[in-house]
Amino acid sequence: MSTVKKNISEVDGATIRFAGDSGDGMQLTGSQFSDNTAIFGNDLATLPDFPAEIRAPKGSLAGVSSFQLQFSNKDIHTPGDDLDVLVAMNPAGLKVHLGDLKDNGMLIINTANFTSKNIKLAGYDDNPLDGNSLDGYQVIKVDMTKLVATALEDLGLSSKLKARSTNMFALGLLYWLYGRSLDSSINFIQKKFAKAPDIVEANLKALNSGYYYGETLEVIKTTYRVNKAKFEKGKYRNIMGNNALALGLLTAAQRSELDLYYGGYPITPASDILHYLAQYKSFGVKTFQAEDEIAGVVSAIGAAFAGNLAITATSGPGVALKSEALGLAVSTELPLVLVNVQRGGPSTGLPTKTEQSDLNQAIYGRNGEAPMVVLAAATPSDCFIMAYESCRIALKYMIPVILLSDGYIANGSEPWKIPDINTLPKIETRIQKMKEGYAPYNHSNPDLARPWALPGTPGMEHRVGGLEKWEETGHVSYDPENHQKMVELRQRKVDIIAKDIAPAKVFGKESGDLLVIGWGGTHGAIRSAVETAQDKGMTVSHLHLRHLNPFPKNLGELLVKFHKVMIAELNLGQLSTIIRSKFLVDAVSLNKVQGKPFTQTEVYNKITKLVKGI
Amino acid sequence: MSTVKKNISEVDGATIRFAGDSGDGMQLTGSQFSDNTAIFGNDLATLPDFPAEIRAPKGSLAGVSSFQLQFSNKDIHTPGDDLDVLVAMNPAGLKVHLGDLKDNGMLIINTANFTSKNIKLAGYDDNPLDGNSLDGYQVIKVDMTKLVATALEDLGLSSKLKARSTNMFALGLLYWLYGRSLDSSINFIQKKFAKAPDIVEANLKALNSGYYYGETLEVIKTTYRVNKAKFEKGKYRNIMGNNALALGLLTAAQRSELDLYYGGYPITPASDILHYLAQYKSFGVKTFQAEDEIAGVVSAIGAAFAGNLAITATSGPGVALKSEALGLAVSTELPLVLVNVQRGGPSTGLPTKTEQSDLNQAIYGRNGEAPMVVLAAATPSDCFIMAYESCRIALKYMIPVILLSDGYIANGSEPWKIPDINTLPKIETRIQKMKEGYAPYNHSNPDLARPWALPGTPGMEHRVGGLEKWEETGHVSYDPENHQKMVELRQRKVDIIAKDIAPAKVFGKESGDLLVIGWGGTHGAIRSAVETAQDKGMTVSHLHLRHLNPFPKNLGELLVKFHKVMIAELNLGQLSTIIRSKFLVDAVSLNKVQGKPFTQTEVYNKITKLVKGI
Amino acid sequence: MTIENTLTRQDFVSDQDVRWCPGCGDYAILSQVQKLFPALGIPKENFLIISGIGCSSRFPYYMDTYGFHSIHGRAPALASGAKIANPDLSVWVVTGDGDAMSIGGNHLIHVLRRNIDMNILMFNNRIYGLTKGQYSPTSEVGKITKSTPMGSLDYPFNPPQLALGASGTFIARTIDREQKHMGPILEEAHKHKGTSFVEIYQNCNIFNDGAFSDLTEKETKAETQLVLEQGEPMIFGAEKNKGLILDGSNFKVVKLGSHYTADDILNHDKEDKNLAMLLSEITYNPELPVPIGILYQETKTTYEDMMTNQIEEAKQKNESANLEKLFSGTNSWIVD
Amino acid sequence: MTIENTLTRQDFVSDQDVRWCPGCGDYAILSQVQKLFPALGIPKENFLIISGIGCSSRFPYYMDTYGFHSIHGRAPALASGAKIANPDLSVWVVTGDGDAMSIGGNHLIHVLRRNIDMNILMFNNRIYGLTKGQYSPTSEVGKITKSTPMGSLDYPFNPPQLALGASGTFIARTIDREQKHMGPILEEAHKHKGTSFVEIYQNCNIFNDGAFSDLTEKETKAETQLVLEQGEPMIFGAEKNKGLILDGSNFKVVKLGSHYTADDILNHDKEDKNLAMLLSEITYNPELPVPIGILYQETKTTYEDMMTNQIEEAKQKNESANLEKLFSGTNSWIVD
Ligand SMILES: Cc1ncc(C[n+]2csc(CCOP(=O)(O)OP(=O)(O)O)c2C)c(N)n1
Ligand SMILES: Cc1ncc(C[n+]2csc(CCOP(=O)(O)OP(=O)(O)O)c2C)c(N)n1
Ligand code: SF4
Ligand code: SF4
Ligand SMILES: [Mg+2]
Ligand SMILES: [Mg+2]
Repeated sequence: MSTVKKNISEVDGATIRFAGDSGDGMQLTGSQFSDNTAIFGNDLATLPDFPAEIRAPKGSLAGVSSFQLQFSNKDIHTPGDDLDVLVAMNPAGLKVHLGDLKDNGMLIINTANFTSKNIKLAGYDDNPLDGNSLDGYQVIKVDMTKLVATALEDLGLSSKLKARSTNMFALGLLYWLYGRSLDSSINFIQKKFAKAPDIVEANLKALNSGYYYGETLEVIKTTYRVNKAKFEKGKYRNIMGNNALALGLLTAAQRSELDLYYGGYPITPASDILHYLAQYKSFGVKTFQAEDEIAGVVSAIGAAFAGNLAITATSGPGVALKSEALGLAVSTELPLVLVNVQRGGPSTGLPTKTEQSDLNQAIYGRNGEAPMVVLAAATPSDCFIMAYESCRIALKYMIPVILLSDGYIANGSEPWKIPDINTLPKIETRIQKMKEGYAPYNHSNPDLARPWALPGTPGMEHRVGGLEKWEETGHVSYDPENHQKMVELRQRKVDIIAKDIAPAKVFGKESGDLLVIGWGGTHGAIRSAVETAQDKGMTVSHLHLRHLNPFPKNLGELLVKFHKVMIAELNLGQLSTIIRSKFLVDAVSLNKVQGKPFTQTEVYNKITKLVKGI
Repeated sequence: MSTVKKNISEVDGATIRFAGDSGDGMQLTGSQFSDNTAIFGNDLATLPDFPAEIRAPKGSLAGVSSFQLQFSNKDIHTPGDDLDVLVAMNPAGLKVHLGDLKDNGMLIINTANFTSKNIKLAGYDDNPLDGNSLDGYQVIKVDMTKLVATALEDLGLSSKLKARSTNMFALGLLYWLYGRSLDSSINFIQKKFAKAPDIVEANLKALNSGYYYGETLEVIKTTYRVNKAKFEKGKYRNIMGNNALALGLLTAAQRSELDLYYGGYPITPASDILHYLAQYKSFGVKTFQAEDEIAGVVSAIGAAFAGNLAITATSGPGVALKSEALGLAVSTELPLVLVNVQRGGPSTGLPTKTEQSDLNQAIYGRNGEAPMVVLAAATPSDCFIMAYESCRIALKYMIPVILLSDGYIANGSEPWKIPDINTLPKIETRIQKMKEGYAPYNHSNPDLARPWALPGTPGMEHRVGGLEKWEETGHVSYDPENHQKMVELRQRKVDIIAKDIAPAKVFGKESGDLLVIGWGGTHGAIRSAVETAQDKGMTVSHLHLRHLNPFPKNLGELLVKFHKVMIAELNLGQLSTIIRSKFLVDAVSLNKVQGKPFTQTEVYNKITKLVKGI
Repeated sequence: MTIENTLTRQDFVSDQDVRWCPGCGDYAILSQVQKLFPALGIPKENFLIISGIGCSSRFPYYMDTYGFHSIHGRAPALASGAKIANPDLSVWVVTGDGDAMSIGGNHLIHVLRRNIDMNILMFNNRIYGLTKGQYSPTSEVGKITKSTPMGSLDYPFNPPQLALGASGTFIARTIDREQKHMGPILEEAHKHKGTSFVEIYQNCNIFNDGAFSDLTEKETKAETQLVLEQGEPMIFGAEKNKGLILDGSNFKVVKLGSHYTADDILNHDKEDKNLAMLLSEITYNPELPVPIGILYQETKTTYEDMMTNQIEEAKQKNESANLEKLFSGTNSWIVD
Repeated sequence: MTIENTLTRQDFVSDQDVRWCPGCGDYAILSQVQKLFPALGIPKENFLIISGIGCSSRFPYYMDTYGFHSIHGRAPALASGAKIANPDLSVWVVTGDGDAMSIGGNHLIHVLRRNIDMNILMFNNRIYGLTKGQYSPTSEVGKITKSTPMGSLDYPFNPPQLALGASGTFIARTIDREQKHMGPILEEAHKHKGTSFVEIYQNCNIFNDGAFSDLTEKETKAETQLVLEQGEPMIFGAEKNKGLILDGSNFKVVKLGSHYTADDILNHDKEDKNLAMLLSEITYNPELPVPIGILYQETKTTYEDMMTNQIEEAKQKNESANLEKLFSGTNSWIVD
């Protein structure tokens, strides 16, 4: 095979997607490309997407698994809308994803899987590779499976095992297309399969043959280069939201010199938090896989009473089960962090898809007046910061905190500037060791935090519980005035935290035609859309809320400086309801409930409409 | 003993309260007086109040149990604010309740219990019967215990058993004071203790001696008469809210020709609903005391799928536990009625006290977009109507419904005009028996109800579940657009019901200075206060909401016709948040969170302030 | 209720694609159930299959009858309500080791004590499949999984023993790969009036492959399986030359031959609860074979039959269940 | 951890009024616990008493040490977290038959299998006290209560049997009225490393008065109680003239005298699980006496000890548990 001379084109960025059957290893391929891209120095954002089944029927539309990433030499915020390159490993992958490929975009196809059975399973009448339905794209048809089989001829592996390396071929081809080094993946393969040298060899050969295949490929005339993005100086890594979140919790435990206790029950997409924390045993982390979500949170409340930094993580259905116990945490004023990695609802809903529809539940979903602090992380790396912030607030104020994440940022990744631990805010605790002046429900400090007297401390024996209690003594009380006082106190405990959180800051001008408000994982799409709108001269600003209860103190002032307010969220308007009620502004909603993040185009279009409508 | 001639004074009404130790039988005494009053023909409203303990320490403040009622020859709505008569059976009862007695009100005291131990337990330094702290009241000191002991001398009962009849003495005395016949209580005693003739005799003797003691009592110069109130023609009984609620459910089952299935777990103050329903076995009612609240509601969902009218009842903590399953009911679009008899929160809170703080939970307390229909009963007898209405909506629209009641109306009672069953609205069900045109998630009818195809029906085999599903077929679907469609459909299913509920009607003028909005068990206090304000010439109207989701269609129009809107509720402003958000009106809140209903004075005072403030 | 057997296996195959991993043990169980149902003489519309959440719990979608894929752990409670609401249904619960014994443990033990007539098939793969491989309450101590990188710390439940402790009335065990054994066991479970608990060892070839290979591999299974047959001696081994005897209150394996004959070997009696307890105890003991078959069966009136009787009795006592009378209570009055 | 015994009973009496009904069996248990704690050589601040909801669950308020009155059914889970968080605490769970076996059944069986070191005292009055008298999962069939005016339909749990089925490692029973019996049992429960489950029959004189009167009345109790003593023959009766033998795998009562002597009678061995199973079975059998004492005890490493070991091991392997290293992962890069 002779190599073919190519043009090299410098571009600002690209959006690519790998799509194939659940068994085709697309998640691995995508995350390999992401790590490589991160190390190379681009900014990037990723969007993995996979079915709720472990393995949906092979070749079926339901079984398609995909991984998208955008990378750029600029600061970017989303995994991108339309695709520059789509890798389709089978007909179902093509069917599901072709619609997102740009006109004249590159379509790389593993022809080996275009059997008549697969074609039928994907719902095509005829082979889409025949006919002209793919005109308008740069179609690269490669029988990857066969090429891999040939490359691995000498290895004594079954043909099934050989075929398993096909994804590495695709990865190699893409590395070639973007002029990348293979090193990061070579390292990875060597480590991952260390115990099976023949598998290492198979994967490396497949990877290489994909790379070199590119050089011989005549149809691709141009390869691309995306230069490094400008990052602040520092050490970076590519990180997924759940990983960052687990590290944030651990860091808070280390900084507060408390043992971290995690009690929880596995549930998609939160389970990885447990998996990560379970790896941190050398830091003294205790993970307890409980019998259910209730035991998870209740055991954490027990651990909090006993003096650990207590954490539980789950997703919406699990929060529902925990809601009775959350009331107990509110009533006993114990520090506790509950993480909700949101997924599509209601009920079991769309377990592997993203959504922001548990905000109401976080704010209102308990019996009685049971206010809780609610925070939300904006991006994968922000999960670190907000996890740390959640622990800080819980410990300083002796209060339970809900941290909202979502499936999109939990599994998505981006470059993370590794923080200097010493620059993180200090974490205060309320541990009291001196008997003097001790009363279990003494709230006389300005933070309204009651003392944390840990079992084992002499002289501070006391009882807590879920019945109403006298202020100060904590004894059970059915007194009417005291109840009113305590209900108001618990509300004030939340409200008062507003003084201790960063004021809201708009991105863009401080006044103008339109303020777009968002929260949680939609940060990237909204920011990108607002940037575009600003570039086009619209006076639009973006306000991203990471503290949802209490709101930053200045929120009300900011709102009134804009002609219109739009609230964009992946639900039917939950933040909107709260803001409307609180500030009586006629905010317009942009809602989407499709198990998918906003595209920046969707947000941009709505912005345009509203701004033009003035 | 010679009888003393008294004056008889006709009054419009009276508010009386019996107060004593938990063991003193105050609840029985109060309900006997209520039944007697009802049969006599007064309008009345009651307010029982008892500790969370079965028996709190004898003589302690925590152990005080009381029963208040107002009765009148007019239409009344509350158990009254200030007391005309307070019966205090012990020092603790005096201590807790004296503050509510009107100036110059009558204070009847059982001196026997004013031992130095009890006086100390009640927190008095000295015997309050000595000194002048009771000046300003008409104090009637009676050694009831001794008088009863004397009256029962001939009976071979232990002195402990004799003392148990003391409450009947007090009852007899009050009957005398208001010129009542003893018949209803004589009947009651004879039935209740039919198996213990000596106890019957003891109680009857005590009752009689109380009555005749009145006649000999010199200090009481005047007795009172409260004439019958004007009621519509018909058959009446006195009824408690939980009893009315159970009857409403049963009636709906009978009218819809479905078996009633109740799955639930005991919890104060909802347990009585289970107790009542368990007595209706002869109507084919099936009650299942489950292992917990989750099993209670989930078994009801199973029963709904299998074709029963499925009910579960609980209080706030139980709703929290049920919230995951409620999402399943929303997703499977099955008819289900959940009753929440609210109590003081958060957490275990004030289990025997009333509150309205679970509205947020009812509206918002589930993961995902999981809208439910929410209704609220206004008075004890309205529990019948709203229970029936809840079933009607659930069955007609194939939708789960939450019915809110509260401890106050659940245990309170009032005269109930027994309805003619045939005049109640018809109940439609969606049972489908013909295979033609059947699809499990067909929503083509204008009510957006899917068909109810019951297991056992040939040809309509189908599967339901909590995963998102295709419209029509009900098959599992992860399709983005379909998800959006289904989320919106489930919201519309709730919204559309607005067309089928009574429009909101204001009490008073249709426009004016102030509209007072309330919901649930505060109806009476608000209505009374508004009546008073109207009598005093203020243009204030009252709007009571029984449908909270969806709201009556005309709510928005009504609001804007008033200069001010005030929302009164026993929480920190939950309905207020919703109305502010939905209609962007700057509603003012009147909130109280003390485990007690509003007094009409509290509401009236706030009205005056707002009206004068214009 | 019974009809002529015109139904075939195909009548119970739904139009939904089966979404388990290739090679998953669940397929074999599905196939057995689809084979059994048409043979039971029950109209197809009278079956109701209820599941929780898990790979196993996808089961109802693949059966063409009434089905309910509920929420995690709650299937026994949902089935209780459905059966009480309509006792004519043949109710089947399909659940996993996590669904039934972790989050759903309480409902499981309560339905067992109540003896509501239903058949609970617990697919025990000793792992959480659907959430991609955490240990379950039936995983052995020290299990390395995603959530226990250094090995799990919890002692596992012994499912038949837990069921016995909860007063279950039908307790059996079978294995995905033992199709011939499974069929009759499922049929007996169906016939049993009351709650039938069937533990089915099921291989999850993705996250816990080979968990039961000792019991299923040709080379070993004769030595490791103790196939219980009512009234028969507990003999096993490729050469049928080993048997169980009682040594005090513990089992001991003996060789048949010079010292012991078949007559010395303990006979299985599924109605002997104490024997069942002994049998349930040997699940995790590597020295002893693993019993499969019906460990225990007991006849007890079902909950729903008692309820029906009570309702009948109430109706008879109170012949004219009269709403108006109930409304009036004992203290009504007339205003006219 | 142990200190000189300077504590007295009074040190554990809190300043809160006890709010149980006069005559309630709970008083006797409180009194025993207040007597026991100062004798254990543990500093007062190292006790932690955790309860759920119910009359019994008011217990922590009356003890002057650390306490947590949690929510209904969840005490074992809360206690698990507290004990894992601080293994130095002496953790006691106080719960009722409804709290532990109805809503809390799942947590109970899971803590039992995990063997976390705590002492669970279940006050079994066979009724829901606090909610004013509904039947509980330990009420006998046919019980007339507020929620079952025609009698309850559910077969009750047999608590020790359920605990055994859940792999409990210490299972005992005692009676509120048997103060001399209760004290030592509670002390043994305390000494046991692992989860100790103690069922305490407790009279609710308001809603289920006399539920255990056969067992507590002077006239009958010698005939109805079987007081288990380790290694001793199972003899009972006012004249100590009755004993238990095994008939197949069932108990039989025999008279001592001509036919049988004490030597023929079964000796109690609390380490014999199969015997414990047989003993647990006779709870509701009117022909046989009710066993009280330690039915079963087994030595097994506790969950929290295993966890401590794992953490130690991890720390040793990874001596410098270094956050920065962890942050960097395997694929970091430097921008400068
Ligand atoms: C309330 C709730 N918690 C957690 C989950 C996540 N979840 C789904 S299935 C499952 C466990 C599955 O294990 P098992 O029951 O053994 O079934 P298998 O997949 O092994 O067949 C878990 C934890 C959920 N769906 N709902
Ligand atoms: C979530 C929840 N459900 C129900 C209740 C009501 N409740 C309180 S105690 C109790 C049962 C008490 O019975 P038991 O545990 O036997 O304790 P006892 O009062 O008999 O000591 C119930 C049902 C509650 N407090 N919380
Ligand atoms: S993950 Fe395991 S149990 Fe689930 S379908 Fe795959 S093989 Fe079966
Ligand atoms: S109700 Fe029963 S258990 Fe509760 S305090 Fe009274 S006697 Fe004791
Ligand atoms: Mg499993
Ligand atoms: Mg009890």
